[in-house]
Amino acid sequence: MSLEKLKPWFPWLTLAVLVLLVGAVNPAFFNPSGMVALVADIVPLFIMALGMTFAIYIGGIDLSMQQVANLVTVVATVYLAQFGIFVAVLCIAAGFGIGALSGWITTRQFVPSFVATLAMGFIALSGARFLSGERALSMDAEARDASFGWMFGNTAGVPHELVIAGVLLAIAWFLQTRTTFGRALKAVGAGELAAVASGLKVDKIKIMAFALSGTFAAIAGLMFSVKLSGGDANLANGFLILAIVAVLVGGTPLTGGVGGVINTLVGTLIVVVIRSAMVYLEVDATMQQMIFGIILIVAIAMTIDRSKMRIVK
Amino acid sequence: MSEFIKDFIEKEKINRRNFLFASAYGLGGAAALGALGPTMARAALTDPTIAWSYRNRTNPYWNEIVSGGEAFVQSLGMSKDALTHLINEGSSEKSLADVKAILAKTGGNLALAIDTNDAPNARPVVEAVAEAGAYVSTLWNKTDDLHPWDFGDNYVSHMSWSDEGPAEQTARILLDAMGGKGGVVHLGGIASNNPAIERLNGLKNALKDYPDVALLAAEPADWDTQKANQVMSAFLTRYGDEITGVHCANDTIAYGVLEALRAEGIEGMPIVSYDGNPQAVQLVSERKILATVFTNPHWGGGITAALAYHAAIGSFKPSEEPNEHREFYGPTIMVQPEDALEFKANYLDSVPTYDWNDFWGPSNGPITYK
Amino acid sequence: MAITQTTTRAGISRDTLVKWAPLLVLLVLCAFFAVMEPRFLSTRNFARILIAATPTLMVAIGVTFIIIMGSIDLSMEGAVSVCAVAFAYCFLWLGGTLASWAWLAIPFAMLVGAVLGFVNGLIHVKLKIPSFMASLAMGFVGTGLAMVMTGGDRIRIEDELFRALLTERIFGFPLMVYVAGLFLLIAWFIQTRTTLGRNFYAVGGGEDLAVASGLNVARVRIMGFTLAGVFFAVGALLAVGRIGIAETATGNNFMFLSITAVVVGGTALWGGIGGVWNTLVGVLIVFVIGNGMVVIGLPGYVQDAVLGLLVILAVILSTDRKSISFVK
Amino acid sequence: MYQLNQVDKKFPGVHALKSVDFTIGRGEIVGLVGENGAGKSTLMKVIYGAYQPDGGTITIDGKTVRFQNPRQAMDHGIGMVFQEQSLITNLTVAENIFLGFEQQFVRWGVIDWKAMTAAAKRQLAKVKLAIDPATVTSKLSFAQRQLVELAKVLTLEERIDGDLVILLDEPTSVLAREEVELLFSLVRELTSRASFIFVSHRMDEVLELSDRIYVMKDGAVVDVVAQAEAQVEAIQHKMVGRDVDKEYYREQKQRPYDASKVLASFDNVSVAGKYDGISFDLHAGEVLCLVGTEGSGREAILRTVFGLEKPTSGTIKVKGAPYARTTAQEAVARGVGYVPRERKVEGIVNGMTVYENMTLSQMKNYSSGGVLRIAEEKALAEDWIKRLSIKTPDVYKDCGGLSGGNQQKVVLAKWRSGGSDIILLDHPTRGLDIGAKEDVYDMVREMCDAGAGIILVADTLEEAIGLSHTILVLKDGVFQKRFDGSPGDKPSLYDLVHHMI
Repeated sequence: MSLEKLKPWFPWLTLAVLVLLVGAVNPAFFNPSGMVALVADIVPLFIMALGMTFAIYIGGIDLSMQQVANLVTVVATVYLAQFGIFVAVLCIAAGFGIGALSGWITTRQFVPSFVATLAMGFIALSGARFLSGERALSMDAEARDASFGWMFGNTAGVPHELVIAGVLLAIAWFLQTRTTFGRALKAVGAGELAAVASGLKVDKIKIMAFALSGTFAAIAGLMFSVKLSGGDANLANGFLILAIVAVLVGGTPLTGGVGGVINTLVGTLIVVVIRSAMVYLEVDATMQQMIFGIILIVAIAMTIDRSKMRIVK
Repeated sequence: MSEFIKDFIEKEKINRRNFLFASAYGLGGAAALGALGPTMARAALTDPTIAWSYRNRTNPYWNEIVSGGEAFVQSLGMSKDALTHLINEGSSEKSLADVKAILAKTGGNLALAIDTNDAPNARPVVEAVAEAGAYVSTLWNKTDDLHPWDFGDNYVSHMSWSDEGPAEQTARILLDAMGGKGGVVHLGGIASNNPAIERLNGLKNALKDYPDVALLAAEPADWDTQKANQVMSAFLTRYGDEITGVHCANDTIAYGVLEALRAEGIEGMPIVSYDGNPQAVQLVSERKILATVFTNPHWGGGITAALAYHAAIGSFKPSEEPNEHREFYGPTIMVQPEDALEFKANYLDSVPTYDWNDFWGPSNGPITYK
Repeated sequence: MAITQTTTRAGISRDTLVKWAPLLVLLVLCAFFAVMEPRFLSTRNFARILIAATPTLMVAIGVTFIIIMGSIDLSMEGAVSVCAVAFAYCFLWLGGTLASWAWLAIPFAMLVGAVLGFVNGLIHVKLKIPSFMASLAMGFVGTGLAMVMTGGDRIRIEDELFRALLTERIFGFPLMVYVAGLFLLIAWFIQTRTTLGRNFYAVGGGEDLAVASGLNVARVRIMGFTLAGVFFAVGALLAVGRIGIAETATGNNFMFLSITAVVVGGTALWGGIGGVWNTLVGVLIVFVIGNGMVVIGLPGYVQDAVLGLLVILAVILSTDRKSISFVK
Repeated sequence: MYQLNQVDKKFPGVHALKSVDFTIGRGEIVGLVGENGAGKSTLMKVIYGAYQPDGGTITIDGKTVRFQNPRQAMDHGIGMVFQEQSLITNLTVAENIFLGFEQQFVRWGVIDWKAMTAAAKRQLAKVKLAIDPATVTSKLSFAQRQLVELAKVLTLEERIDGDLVILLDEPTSVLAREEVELLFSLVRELTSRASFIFVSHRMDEVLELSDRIYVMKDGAVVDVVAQAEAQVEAIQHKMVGRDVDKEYYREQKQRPYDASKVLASFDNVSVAGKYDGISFDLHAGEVLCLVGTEGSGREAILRTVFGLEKPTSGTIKVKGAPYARTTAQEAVARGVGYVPRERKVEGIVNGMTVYENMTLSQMKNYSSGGVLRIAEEKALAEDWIKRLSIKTPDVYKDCGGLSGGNQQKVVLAKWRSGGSDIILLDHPTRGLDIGAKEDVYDMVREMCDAGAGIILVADTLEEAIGLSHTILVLKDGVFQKRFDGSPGDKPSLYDLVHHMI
């Protein structure tokens, strides 16, 4: 019984154990400013994972997020001069649109989201390559600071990135737990047929979930673009798999209806701790990927709640 | 119809580019830099951690870079394990995160050599290093508006290679071998990479003097042997015997091209490549590749680390050096069949022992911006 | 009482149409590219397409079995790299030519693939980790292992006998195409004529029911992943045969390519439907698109989008929408 | 021959089997009855090896055995015909029959399909089913599948030399009466070779078929009666622990409906391939029952009313107007509520709490601007938990963890609390025990009294007759006959069956 109650806390426990382990070997890890910087740096990844949570929460997946972010870095860089801060609207609209289209293909055309979003990602990539003229573009520093400088300051020692992440997390959490939309997402994830038989607009809800994941991908891409002060069709590469891993390690299984955005917060932190542990523990460069994989298996084995899974596929 | 579509898209693309250039030019004038100066420059560090951050270990080029870094560390009397490796696996995000992590770990007591994977990533990396009071030297990727002298001492130097000239030279060798007529195809690197763009430009420059040679097609092969293999196969279908020469953006691409030709039983096709990897040099000596350009990654890898390290321990003060010592081109050596074996013996089979204090000796002049 | 057969046969039913849709898509694509560029339609070009496609075909066949079970295997990139590197080291160590004992490197590589697949299956089944996550993590381990083995070096296989896979041609097609054909037939044989093959369909059709029927599902799963590992190894061998280099990057790009091909061929991701012939058609569709786009001269930056659109289209056409209530 | 001695089974917090003794003789048919949760399914799982007992022994012919898994039980001649259809629909009939036992047809690693097909034909002959073994199972009717299941279990005959024990778990729940008769005659014939354990909620069938009947309550066997002495009321009394209301279907509470108020009407409605030219009116306070065999179009009509099927011709009016768009949302908005047969799949969302399930169809009533008023939701849930005496520790309980009856109550509460007054009941009592069934019947009457109209597809004909005001008999999607079902003037079973077949 007590084990049952502990289960939701397994991801937190895993995180705590990892942090303590790394800190025990190298106390420099506990340096507060280092830690804040560490966490502030993963904000784009976290936002991406947050969006991925919505897709996975309904039992799907969104493989287009990385390419959407790539496209957005280009859009933001190209149109910053023209639109100033309103380029954000353009970026978010692009993310929302691509996500919604993926959702429409998945729900109305019965193409599994794995393939639909992968293919939509290709289309976004083409767009990014075309728009960028296939080169790395950089933002005009002044225009960047004028429009988006607020993203990267510090207030009372708290990086603004963290504030943004916190606000987005709060919005996502509110959406998930307090709104009819969030409740409908859960119903679709846990029992789609029952949701249909209860008269929910299931198709619309699923399309919205993918649109949201696209939107978050766009926000992540925009932040990343501003942070790096430029854009190109490959800039956001490397985000996708990590975002998926972060969601899964956090305890939101691919079957849907379980977990949520708070889990994703933990999952992202676990991934980041593992990754920076490689640097702190001076793991040999050629060994890093292998060790990352092994720790991942251990972490997943520890965090997933098997009681909610009838069949493990 | 396909021609029409192609032309249309090509035009659109050119328009788009023109627009970009125009806007970049217009704004470039107004750009004011240096707002982010050094915040906590330390006079010097003692016994800093030396780190190299690069793309991956699966490419011989980066292995050469790393071997240089290790040779430098050994020259300081340390074991080569003392060099910390940060591998970004092609992810700018990881590249930056790793840098932040090691800055936090060392508390800024760091001499960093880095290729930031993508040009836009250079600015946040340099800013983070400067803020932590550590020292960084960059290689290859940075945006044109980012300069070491805007960061005091902490951004020590940037080394790059001007590939356009050497690529044009190899292209001339290729075009001459083709007898100044026929058709050439180009297999490029990752489309947005600077060297990929320059190497293609080199070919285009050379072609101006060879009106009878047509550039049949140029496709990115992402520095990847397998991708190059497939692209070359498709080229063979499309152009068949029209192809009388192949211009490759680097050696790994050339390997894929060679195998695609081999599968078809085609021998003696003139090919040129770039980078001067040992295998490619061997192939040059066998005349399977007509020329490659050796950029001496071993020296590049070593000297980039050396610059960061010596600036960090105060052996020299970067801000007192002229600009051409802070942004400079790396050396290039053309390798052709006649001298390939000799070159291989001198540079590859037994790696020369370099003087890691001779920072600018083999370099190739200051970086110029167009 | 009404216990009779309920199937109806009326002309070309929707069932039949859906079943043959992938092949139709393939033919239409070929026809389209042939019209745009007649040179597309030559033996030599088909040989080129097949040379490019065979390693992916092997990997895709391996993952087909897993997808039929309703699971997924994302470890192929790591597995292919490890098998390629293991093969290359073993081959060179044993003499470096097929004419010596070095031929043993081929079964050795397949054994390595089997072991990797077995471990993958073990982690998935015994630790009760969904295959998506288990195999994804195993993929990291595999790529990492290949990296540790090579230290980043590439190993060249120069043996003319081994490279005959690419250079020796019969009826215009190189040997590797025939080797792949042989393994395709073996896979078909496994799928239709062996207990294991049929049990994949049982697990995919209803795992809890299969358990209740006395099927040792855990064993079937682990065997499935092991078998997939063997096919990944064959894919690795052909990939090395094609370019003569074994390296950590040998496995790159196989993951999305092979899974896309499997789905485009009409094998459903939720399991129980499809098979190796579907996968063959799917792989051909993907590679015909790739080759055709270059052949007709589409600019590089449009190719991704066209591939994406065609993949979506192919899957839409080959999905029996009436038989499924929803898709995620 | 086969014996359980003092078998005990405990789960965390539950003592599921309390020293159960159970015997079955050669060629015997033993009935097993009990309410849901009485321990029947646990007992069956122990018998066929899915669970291992914590205490006591299992003996076959005096020898103690212990099964680690169903397979080992099969090797001792114990097979199971499952309640939920257990055939894998993408496999052929032959493959299903020999699933897990293909080895006998394997020569040098190759399956001999001819041999397997021939063997499958022999098995199908045993159950008198003339279908091609190469047919894909998804193309069979439910009744055919049930027989294939039996044929599958009967493969034990060939494999096992000793005696066979075959468990039949609710085998008749999806069968029409004639099909049930056929099954029973088959079972009786097969007693020459096997013993049967017959588990069913249909008391009359248990009495008809079984030689002896075990009655279970709260994890213990409370009575064993021989067929000759068995009486429905006495057994039900033992099962429930109290007298069962003689007025089982609450006929005394049936009031005439309000003929002036039409809630929904079908005018010559057809759905291609499902049913053809159906017309009826549903009035306030009426229970309208659709009767027919599986595939007669009953379910399709329900789904049409709920907007899940689009009519190919004809007019449906709900509350006086046709649907603008044929969707479930539209139906729900008009006050239609659907209680599906697949309760666990379509009725409740497994994984969501009781209160979340209750407001799922009416979230707009409990939200402002899309933000949920969760306190109100919980209050609603607590209210209905009390009104329907739903057994749940609290409103946070995962609905998937409730018993079938309580799940059904949650589904009904969902619709009633949302004010739905056209309720579609598809096998509402399927798989429920007597107590829960009675609760459902009470709720049907209460809904009618409140002015709701109900379209019912009943679990049994008796239930259909007992509950309805109006009965429409369908056959192959075509309307056959309308019966009036006023109390005292109800049609007989025979009347209905006559038109169904």
